[in-house]
Parts: sequence; C-alpha cells; structure tokens
Amino acid sequence: MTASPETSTFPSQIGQRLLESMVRIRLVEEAIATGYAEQQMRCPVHLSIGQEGVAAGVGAALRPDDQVMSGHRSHAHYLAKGGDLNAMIAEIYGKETGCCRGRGGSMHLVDLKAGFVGAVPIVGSTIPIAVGLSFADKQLKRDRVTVAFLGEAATEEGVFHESVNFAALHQLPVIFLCENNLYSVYSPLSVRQPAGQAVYKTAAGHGIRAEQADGNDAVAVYSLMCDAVRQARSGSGPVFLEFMTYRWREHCGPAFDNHIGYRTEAEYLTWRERDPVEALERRLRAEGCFDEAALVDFKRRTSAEINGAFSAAKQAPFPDAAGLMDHLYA
Amino acid sequence: MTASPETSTFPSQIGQRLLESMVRIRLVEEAIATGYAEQQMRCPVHLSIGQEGVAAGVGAALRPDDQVMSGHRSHAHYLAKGGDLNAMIAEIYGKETGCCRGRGGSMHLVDLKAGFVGAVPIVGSTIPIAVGLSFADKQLKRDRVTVAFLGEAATEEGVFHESVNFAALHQLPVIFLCENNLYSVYSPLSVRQPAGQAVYKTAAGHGIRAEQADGNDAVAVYSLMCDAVRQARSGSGPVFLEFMTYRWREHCGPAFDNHIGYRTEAEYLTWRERDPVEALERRLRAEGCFDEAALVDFKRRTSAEINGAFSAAKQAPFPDAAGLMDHLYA
Amino acid sequence: MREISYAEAIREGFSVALERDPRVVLLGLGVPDPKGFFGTTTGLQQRFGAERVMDMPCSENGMSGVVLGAAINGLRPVLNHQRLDFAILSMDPICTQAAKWHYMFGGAMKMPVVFRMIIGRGWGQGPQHSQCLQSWFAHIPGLKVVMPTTPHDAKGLLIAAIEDDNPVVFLEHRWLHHAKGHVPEGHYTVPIGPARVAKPGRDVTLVALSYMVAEALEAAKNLAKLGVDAEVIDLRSLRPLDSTLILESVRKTGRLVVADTGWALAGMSAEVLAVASEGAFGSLKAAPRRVCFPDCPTPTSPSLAAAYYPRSGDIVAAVRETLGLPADEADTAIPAGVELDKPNPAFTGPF
Amino acid sequence: MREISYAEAIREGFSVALERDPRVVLLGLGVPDPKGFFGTTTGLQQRFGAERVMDMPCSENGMSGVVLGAAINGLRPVLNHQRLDFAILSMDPICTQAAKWHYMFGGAMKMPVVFRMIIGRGWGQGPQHSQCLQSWFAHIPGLKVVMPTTPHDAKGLLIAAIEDDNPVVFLEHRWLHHAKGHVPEGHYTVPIGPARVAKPGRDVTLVALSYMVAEALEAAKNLAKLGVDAEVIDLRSLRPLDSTLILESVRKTGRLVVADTGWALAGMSAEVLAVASEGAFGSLKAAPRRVCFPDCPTPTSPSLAAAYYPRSGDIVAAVRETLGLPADEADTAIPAGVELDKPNPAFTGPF
Ligand SMILES: Cc1ncc(C[n+]2csc(CCOP(=O)(O)OP(=O)(O)O)c2C)c(N)n1
Ligand SMILES: Cc1ncc(C[n+]2csc(CCOP(=O)(O)OP(=O)(O)O)c2C)c(N)n1
Ligand SMILES: [Mg+2]
Ligand SMILES: [Mg+2]
Repeated sequence: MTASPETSTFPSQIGQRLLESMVRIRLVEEAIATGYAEQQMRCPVHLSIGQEGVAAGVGAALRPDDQVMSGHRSHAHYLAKGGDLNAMIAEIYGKETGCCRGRGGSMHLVDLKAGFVGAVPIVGSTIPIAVGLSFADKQLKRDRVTVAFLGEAATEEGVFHESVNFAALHQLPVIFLCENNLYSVYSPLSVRQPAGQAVYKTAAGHGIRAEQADGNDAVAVYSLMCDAVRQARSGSGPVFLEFMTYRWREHCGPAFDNHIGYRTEAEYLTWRERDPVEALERRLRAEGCFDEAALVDFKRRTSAEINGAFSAAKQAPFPDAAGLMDHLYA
Repeated sequence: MTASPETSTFPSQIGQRLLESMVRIRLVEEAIATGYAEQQMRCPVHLSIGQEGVAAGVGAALRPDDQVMSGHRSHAHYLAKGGDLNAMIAEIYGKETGCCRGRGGSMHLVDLKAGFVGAVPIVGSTIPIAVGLSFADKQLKRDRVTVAFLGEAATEEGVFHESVNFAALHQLPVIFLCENNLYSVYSPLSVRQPAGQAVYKTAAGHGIRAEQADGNDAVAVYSLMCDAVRQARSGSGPVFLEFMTYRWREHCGPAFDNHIGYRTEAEYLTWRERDPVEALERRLRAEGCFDEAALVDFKRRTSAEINGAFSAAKQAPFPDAAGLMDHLYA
Repeated sequence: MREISYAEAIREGFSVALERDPRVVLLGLGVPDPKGFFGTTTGLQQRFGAERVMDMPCSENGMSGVVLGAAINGLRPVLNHQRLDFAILSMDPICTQAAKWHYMFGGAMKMPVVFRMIIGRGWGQGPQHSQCLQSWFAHIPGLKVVMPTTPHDAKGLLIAAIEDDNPVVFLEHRWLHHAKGHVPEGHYTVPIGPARVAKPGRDVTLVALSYMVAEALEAAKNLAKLGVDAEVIDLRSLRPLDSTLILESVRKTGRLVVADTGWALAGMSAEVLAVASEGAFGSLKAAPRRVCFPDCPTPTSPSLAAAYYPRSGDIVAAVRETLGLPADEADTAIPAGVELDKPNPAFTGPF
Repeated sequence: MREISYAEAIREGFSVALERDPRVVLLGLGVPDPKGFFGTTTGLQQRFGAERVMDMPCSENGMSGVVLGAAINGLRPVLNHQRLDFAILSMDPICTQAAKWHYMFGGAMKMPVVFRMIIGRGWGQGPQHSQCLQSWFAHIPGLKVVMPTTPHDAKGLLIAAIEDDNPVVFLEHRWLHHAKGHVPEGHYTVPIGPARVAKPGRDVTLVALSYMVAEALEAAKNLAKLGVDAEVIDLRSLRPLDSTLILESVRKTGRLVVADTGWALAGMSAEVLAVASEGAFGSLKAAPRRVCFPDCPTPTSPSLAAAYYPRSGDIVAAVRETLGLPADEADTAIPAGVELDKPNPAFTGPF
C-alpha cells in the first residue's frame, strides 16, 4: 500500500454521499439478483455486490463531463457515474427503453449524457478506447478526464500494456482504475500472475504513477482518486490505481457459490466482514456525522425508485423486429 | 546500466571466439550488401552490421542444443547460433537449397539442427512461441534454455508483456534478449516510448530480473548472458537483457541512409566509433592476447567460405513450380 | 447403444487423448474450473494433473503463441476458448503463424496444435459472445477447420484433431452441448475432411454445418409433410471441404439450400454456392438459396434475437423458393411456448 | 487531363481531408517517415503538424482501440498500416468493437474511423507480407470495405471514407502505387458502394478487384484478339457490395469469371459466384470460374511466386473454359523479359 492520502478528517458531506452511492448500487444489484429468478432478465449479469466502495469513490471524484469506460462488470460504474437507472434496468430486460434500445444487454451499458461512454465484455477491449477518449480530449484541448475501469485480469491482456505505454508517451489525462477482486471467473491470481507480483507494480513498470489501496474503503478510494484526477487534469499524465476488493456472489449470475470449490467460505467471510457499506457507516458513526434517519429515508426513496425502474422495464415494449437493421450504419 | 559482470580478466580463448564470430557475421552481411546490387537477392534484408556484439556474445553463451528464435533482423543470430551459412545464403536467393527450400526468404530463417528454431517478420510474434519452446522443455524436463531475440520496438507489442508474464508465472527457462538500437525503421524511441523510460525497467515491472548493458561490448554481453543462462537453466526463472547498440545501415536493404533525415550523421559517427569488432580487437591487443595472424587467416578462410556460399547459392536451382503445394500439410 | 451428451463426448475425447499420449496438454481460461468448462473438462485435472490440464492468464494472443512453441518442441497442446470471440485476439498466431510454419520453413517442423472455440447463441449472448467466424479460419490454407454436430463426431473429430500434425481449429456450438447421441467408448477417430449425409433424400440438398444441421433435420421432417424429400449434408469439416459429396448430392437433387450459423457475405454459405455453381452447373434446376444470420451484428434482446437467429422454418421457406412452391408464413411462425433463447427441445437429440 | 500516380492521389486525398476538417488526424507506424509511407504521406506532417500527422508505438491492437475512442470523442482518425498483415493484430478493435458500437449501443455514438492497410505482392514479400484478407473484413456487418484500383478512385474513396461516419477499411495494393491516371484537383468523393464498369463488353463478365482489375483489363485486351468482348467490372467496394451491377452484367453476358487478389475458399470470389447464382441463375450459360491465389501460403522464391500470383493469362484461360474454347498454353506462358516480382510495365497506367 504505497498511498497515504489524508483520510482521517473528511467532510461529512462526502461521507454521506459515498454511503448513499454505495447503498444505491447495493440495492439495485440485490434487486437484480432477486429478480433474476423470474427468468425475464436472461443476459449474463456480473454483479458488483461487495465492490461498491470503488465505484462510489471514483464516481464522486469525477465531474459530470468526465468520462468512464468499463467491462463486463459495469452496473456499479454506470450508476456511480450518474447513468440512468431506468435505462439500465430496461436494458437488462432487453427492452426498447433500454440504454442500448435492447441491442446490448447488461454487458453493454452506455449513457453518453452521464459520461458513461460504454462497456463491453471482451476483457481489456475498452482500455485503449478509453485512452483514445483522452487522446481526443487532449488534442481538442478539453480539460476532461477519462477513467478506464478494469479488473485485475485485464492487466494480463497485452492491450493493457499498449494502452498504458501510449498514455504515458503522450501524458494523457486518463486513469487506469483496477478493481483487484483476486479472481477471474473461477481462476485465482496464482494461476495467472507470478507469485509475489502486485498488479500496480507491473503498471509502474511503464514509468507512470501507480498506487494500491483498500477498495473497500470508499473514502480512501475517493481521496486517491481526487489526487489522481488532479494530476491527470493538470496534464501531468496518466495514473494507475489498484483497489483491492472482493465480489461476494458468483462471477456471473445472482447466486453465492463459495461451496463449489474455487474459493473458501472462510475467505469470503473475511471479506464479508470488510463490507464497504458497513465500514463507512461505522466510521461516520464514530466521527459523529452519521445521519441514520437520512439514510433510512434514502433507502426508502431508492427502493421506490428501483421498484419503479423494474416495473417500468417489465412493462416496456420489446424492440420491434422490424427495427432489426436499425443503426447498422450511421 | 545495472550490470557489472566481471569483465576485466577473461580467457583469451573466449575473446578470440567472440571476435571471430563477430567478424564472420560482419563479412557475411557485407557480402550480402555488396551482392544486393545485382538484384538477384530481392527479398527484404535487414542487416546487423554494427550490432554483431550482441549476437556473438549470446551465441557463445549457449549450448548447441539450446534454442533461439528471432525476428526480421536475424542473420547474425542465425550465424552466431551455428546456423548453416550455405543454407542461409541460398534462402536469401530463393533457392531450393535454402534453409526453407526458398519458401521463406531472409525474414524466415530456420536451422533446427543448430537450435535456430525460426524467425518471422511480424514484430513480436516469435516471443510467445519462444516462451512455448521453454514451456515444453520444462514440462518434458529437458535442461535446455531458449533465447527470444527482439528489437526494442517489440516490447511495445502487447504480446511481449503477455509472454513475460507467463514465463515469470511458470519460471520458464527463457531469456528475453532485446537489442535496443534506438530505432524502429525510421521512428526514434521518442515517438514510441515515454521520455525517461528504459526498456529493461518496463520488463522489470513484471517482477523478473532485467538488466541493461552495452551491446557493443561482446564480452559484457557474453558475461551477462552466461549468468542469465545459469539462472534460467537452474530453474530460477526468466531473465530480460537489454543491450544498447546501433545499426549502421538502413533499416531494410544494403545502403547507408543517414542523409535522409531521421537520424544524424553525427549520431551515426559516434556509434561508428564504438564498433564492437574494433573495440574487442583493441581490448585483446591491450591485454596482450590478440593473435593478428590468426585473425587474418580466419578472415581469409571465412571469405572463401562466404564466396563458396554465394556461388553455390547462385548456381543452385530455384524450387520447381511443381512443388508449390509441398508442405502445405504435414 | 450407449448415448451420452455432446459435452460428455468432448470430455471423453480429451480423456482418451490424454491417456494415450503423454504429450497432450490442455490449456485455457477456466479449463480446470469447478463447472468443468461447460462440463467438457470435468475431472480431467484431478485425473491427469495440473501440468497437463491447466488454467492460464487472460492472454489469448500470447498463449496462442506459447502453444505453438510447445507444439514445435514436442507437446500436443489444445488451447480452449469459452467463446470464439476471445480467440479473435489471436488471429496472428493462428493464421499468420501456425497455418504457415510447416509450409514456409520448407517442412522443417510440424505444428500439432488444436484451437478449440465455443460459439454462443441465444438472448443475452449478444454482439460479442456469439460471432460465428468459421469462414475466417476456413479461408486460411495451412489450417484445418472442423465443426462437429453430433456427439459421435465431436469425440471422433476431437481425437483426430489432437492426433493431426497440423493446426486444427475445432469449433463447437454451445447449443449442441446438451444433445445426446450414440458415442462409442474408447479410442476412435472421425477423419477430418469428409462430410456426412445426415439424412438421404432426392428432391433438394440441404448443406448445413454445426447447430444448423439440427435445424436442417427439423426442416427436412417438415418438408416431408409437404412431400419434399430433402437430403441433409452435415459438412463437419470446413477445410478441407468435401466438395465431392456436395456435388454428388446437388447433381442428384438439382436444388441447393445452405444453412450456416453465421453471416452470408463471403461466409461458408458463399463457398458452398460457389462450389456448386462451378462444379454442378448443369445439374442445378433452380437458383440456390442461403439461410444465414441477417446482415447486422447480433442483437441481445429476445425479440430481436428471435428475428435474428435462423431456424428450421427459414430453411423450409428457402426450399419452397427453390421448388417454386408458394410461400407460407406458417413456416417461420414461432410455435407457441417455444423459448427462442434456449435450444429447441426438439433438438435434444439423439440425432 | 492531369495525370498523377496512385500514391500521389492518396497523398492529395489526405491533404484535402486534413485541410477541410481539423478533426482529421493520421496515425501509423512511419506515417511521417522520410520515405513518406511509400510516398503517400510525404510532407503532410510538415504541413499539418505533428499533432495531426503522427507516428506511434509498435502497438497495432492498442492503437486501433485508441482511434476508436478518439473517433467517439470528436476526431476523425485514419490509422495506417504498411502491411495488412500487421493489422491482423487488431481484429478485435476493428471487427468486434468498431463494427458493432453504433449498432449495439442503439445508435448512441458514431465511429468515423478509417483503417488503411497496404497489401504486398512479389518475390520476397512471402507468406507474411502479402496476405489479402479482404474477405475477413467484408464478412463483418457494420464495417465498410473499399479497394480502389485507379488513382481517381483512390483519392475519391479515401476522402469518402474519411467523411463517412462509419468504420471503413481502406485496402490499397502496393502494386498500384506507381500507376498513373487522371485525378481531379481539390475535393471530390467517390461514393462507397457502387462498382464500376472498367470496360464494357458483351460476351463475358470479368469481376475483379484492386490490382486484379489491371490484370483483367490486360486479359480483356488479349481476349479481344480472340474475338471475345469482355466486360470488366471493378468492384471498388466489397461492403456494401454492388450486387446490382454484377447481376446486370451477368444477365447480359451469361458468363462470369472472378479475379481476386487472394484465396478462393470463402473469399470474395466465392461471394460473387454466390450472388450470381442466386440472382442471375437463369442467365448463366456456363459454369462461372474463379482466378485466385493457389490454396497455399505465399512462397517467397521467385520461381514459386511466378506460379503463385495469378495473372492476366490465368483469366484468359478461365474465360476460354466458360466459352468452351480450347485451352492454349500460350495464355499463361511468361513473356520473355518480364520480371514477375515487379508490376507488369504494361500496367503503369493510365487505366
Ligand atoms: C478476451 C476475453 N477473454 C476471456 C473472457 C471471459 N471472461 C469474462 S469475464 C472474465 C473475468 C475477468 O476478470 P477480471 O478482469 O479480474 O474482472 P472481474 O470479473 O473479476 O470483475 C473472463 C476471463 C472475456 N470476456 N474476454
Ligand atoms: C506487427 C508489425 N508491425 C510493424 C511491422 C513493420 N516493421 C518491420 S521491422 C520494424 C521495426 C522493428 O523495430 P525493432 O523491433 O526495434 O527492431 P530493429 O529493426 O530495430 O532491429 C517494423 C515496425 C512489422 N513487421 N510487424
Ligand atoms: Mg477480478
Ligand atoms: Mg530497434
């Protein structure tokens, strides 16, 4: 852990915001998990329950016009960046009202208005595209920053290195944001990366600033991100941030799967203890700035919002087959 | 320059061997350059004149059964590894007696008997294949070592990083051997890699041993290589070696091209001063173990050998068109 | 006769190959995973060890190169991809390297390697988990390309691919995994090259590949009700392509419909039409027809997927055209209760 | 009429595009090099600056992704490759990403990007510097694919490609670079899609693409001596493909020979035969023929290259077959003094 952002005193305002952001993501993801059994959402879904601290911290550190790209596990990133909830849920249901008009599904979210420029399930493929966004921003002299979300497995793809090299070469305003949750599907790090190696060190090999921190500490994520954003926006080049975290449920789908053998229940429970939501709640409480009533109210409102999104999505029409060829060419 | 192998006292025998290896490569490459004007060799040729120190040092540190792969600029590697000169020259002439029976040309040399397993012109593509050779050696419990020759531009290809990661993960007996000659065709490092970054540091990012040294000092190359080979052969994992060097002539073809503008005559002259052949000759002389008569004799014999190879190649038959489909499938 | 599923047949094929030849190794993301790579590798790591059945980094391009080097140096590797789409990252090692090394090095070395790729279909797979790019591979001399349809051929062609001294691209359709059929125990091979008459017939030739053979057989059943006796040819091997069998059939029936799992333009269906028009020109009695993906990326939504993935009804409709029969909308109507994002229950085999 | 070379036409096209639209940027290995990327970019960096005309790292895959992001965010990039073979490293960004983003994101964004690739030919290019994989790209819906033959079309299609809001693969044959022809000054476009009748005729349709148009025109000249009036169609655009013009011509002539620069199996020649047999079945009077690379990797040696690369004589021989004329070995004999590893001097244009 090379980073030591100032984290002991922080405005209660941002604490509350991070908490609400995480809670909202958690509630949405749980609603998807619950609803999945109805078999009406059938595209693969990759939930971020347990990893909300990263998305929340990153989202809070960005301006609305900053941009983000992601991969298969992108619900949290989309929501934290301000993506339209209704459009996301409708997309997962394959509906015409979805953010991709049903053409994409869970693994292909987009909300240009919110600066969520796109997600795709080919591991690593959005990384250079995100770099390209920042390349254009630099050329066109905009002061936007781009975040490329990636899992730790994406750093094993060669394109990650090509992207970092190019970003470093041109000192582009891009942040490589790695959520290291220790697994790629069922494969632990031990079968994919050399023993004793840390992902952020590999990134640092390219001569860029690279740091590692606790992804389940939303405030730490936020602080480090603010700093990285400052560097990137000021033209001092890209930053790589690695946040250690853990997904609670199966890689793809709504269930828990610790029993099938690729990881232990004990490991899961250790991370469960480190729930980013509870951790922040505890901390806010300790610092005397936890507004329980406000949170209860927020949860109530958010649940209503989510229910609304689900029922709207269920009632929305499927795309008309006559539109099959829509958007083939611009 | 992180390496400091013991280089002040060395057996005169290896000095003489390195010198002869370099001289032989130089004479062959110059013969190709001279003959090129006849327009009978017409495949693209990438000469190593100026870079002979690396090939010689590497070749001398390997056992005959060790293996090597290379890229477009592979004549020197092939010769230093003991590849058949006649078969190489015939191949460049596109003859049936060539090492690929004329199917390959200069950019596709092979001599399995000598452990030169192959070269291809797609930058970076042999790197993982070389790693695969070492993977099989490890699985089959052979104690061979593999060397993957690569230019510094190949480290910009993602596949380089994927290869290093896998080799490090499985502690494979492979040596990544980078000749950094500052250019990729006409493109200087400044348009390809971040300022202040060194190639060996990028490699070191993967957690493997990585060193940089003077490629025009054949003895230094040899010493470092011996050490790397020891590590790799003992099962302690891969090594990355970067040797700084310079090609004297144009990227592809026989001419000098300092006048066309991508590099300066002054830069060239600096490196010309650092001729690896002359440097070693000077050193052997200084240490009192330079056998001038032996070298003169070696040059005479080698020139005869080269003349023989060229006239044999010129007289050899072209492949018969009837054999067009030979070796399509094994 | 023993019947097992396609997925089990693949696993048996691996078992046999690993057992008979210590040089065989399996690599791939998730190859030893607890779900057994869709049930096709279950138990293999336990039985043959982590050195022969192994996971790998998320580095498709590099790992494709690694298996080439391993093949040159004495192993017989199988590189497994859960989706063909991931293997697109490795077109250089597969097509520019593996396919050419034996030829361009004048026969100096062999390249016994298998690239196994699974193709997805159904709602949710969408644009990047269901690409059917068999024609890309089939286009490349030096490769062999197979696409088995039945459990029997899956096992036999897998073993043949592993025993072949050339690079073989082995394409498996996800919707065939559960299909059951007769599979002999132990070692046997199905030769790479020959196509198979899946159902003989006299009136029209249906050339199909992979999952579309199931749809073609269903179409043949429905055509029989119309009095049309269709011959169904299961290509099995795309390179080499069995032009002889295609031409024999077309010369007999005079009519041709090709059903592919992928796109039409310069796809395998184009090649089959080209072969027929070059080689059986005089015999063709009507314009041939192609049943393929519509010419757009694969949409995710079930309503669009339903309009997208071709089915038996589309084949029947195409056959009507070749026979000059009036079109019937009922052909392509979706039967009540059928969920188009799952394999048609009629196809759970045995074939 | 002003005549300039194909390479100069490309350079002019770039000049015009860079001048008219500040969003246009050129990237590629060696784009600003002293040799001017085969003379096609000479002086552009000096004129438009290093930010708009730039070199890049040796990272084809990553840089292909970078240009997609740049296109989404407001630039109009052209990524240049000196050999198509190098672009094979970037099939994912081109075919799985660029081709699909407009569609799969429901039209949310556009992808105005050009992937320009040069195809090599001749002795020494060999197996890895002369692959003609146009059919791979043409197979993918969402891409546009062009292969201009004349300097006029090279400039006009290049500008059209840059102005198009979709990803366009622009394929340029190295042996056309020196060919001269009339090229208007300033801005003009040639629409992507329509093919071109390069020479009208009544007896046989020769459909050719890129460099093979030159060979087809030469063949047409020689056929005229045999009293055969060939129509030569220059495809220019592979996707969209101008089926209408192909069918019109075949309906008129009743005979078809397709000349491609690449392999046959599932190549563009297969597609053209498929289009003709589907759409002009009744009009075809003889089996169509394909003139393509032999079905093996490209050998390097001149003696094998001579047997490998198809030439006008091969087209003449194929036309004889479609007309039932006796074969004549003289068709494919190599004229004394002709060096087959250089463009035939007869083709230095103007076309
Ligand atoms: C190129 C590619 N290879 C393999 C896959 C299959 N796959 C889907 S998600 C995934 C896991 C990636 O792990 P990581 O990047 O760590 O993200 P996480 O799922 O842990 O969030 C894999 C391997 C893919 N989608 N794309
Ligand atoms: C994938 C790929 N991209 C581009 C090229 C074109 N090319 C041929 S040699 C070369 C230079 C490579 O430079 P480096 O690796 O430093 O080797 P050097 O020529 O300096 O020895 C390039 C870019 C290629 N052959 N393959
Ligand atoms: Mg992970
Ligand atoms: Mg170099």
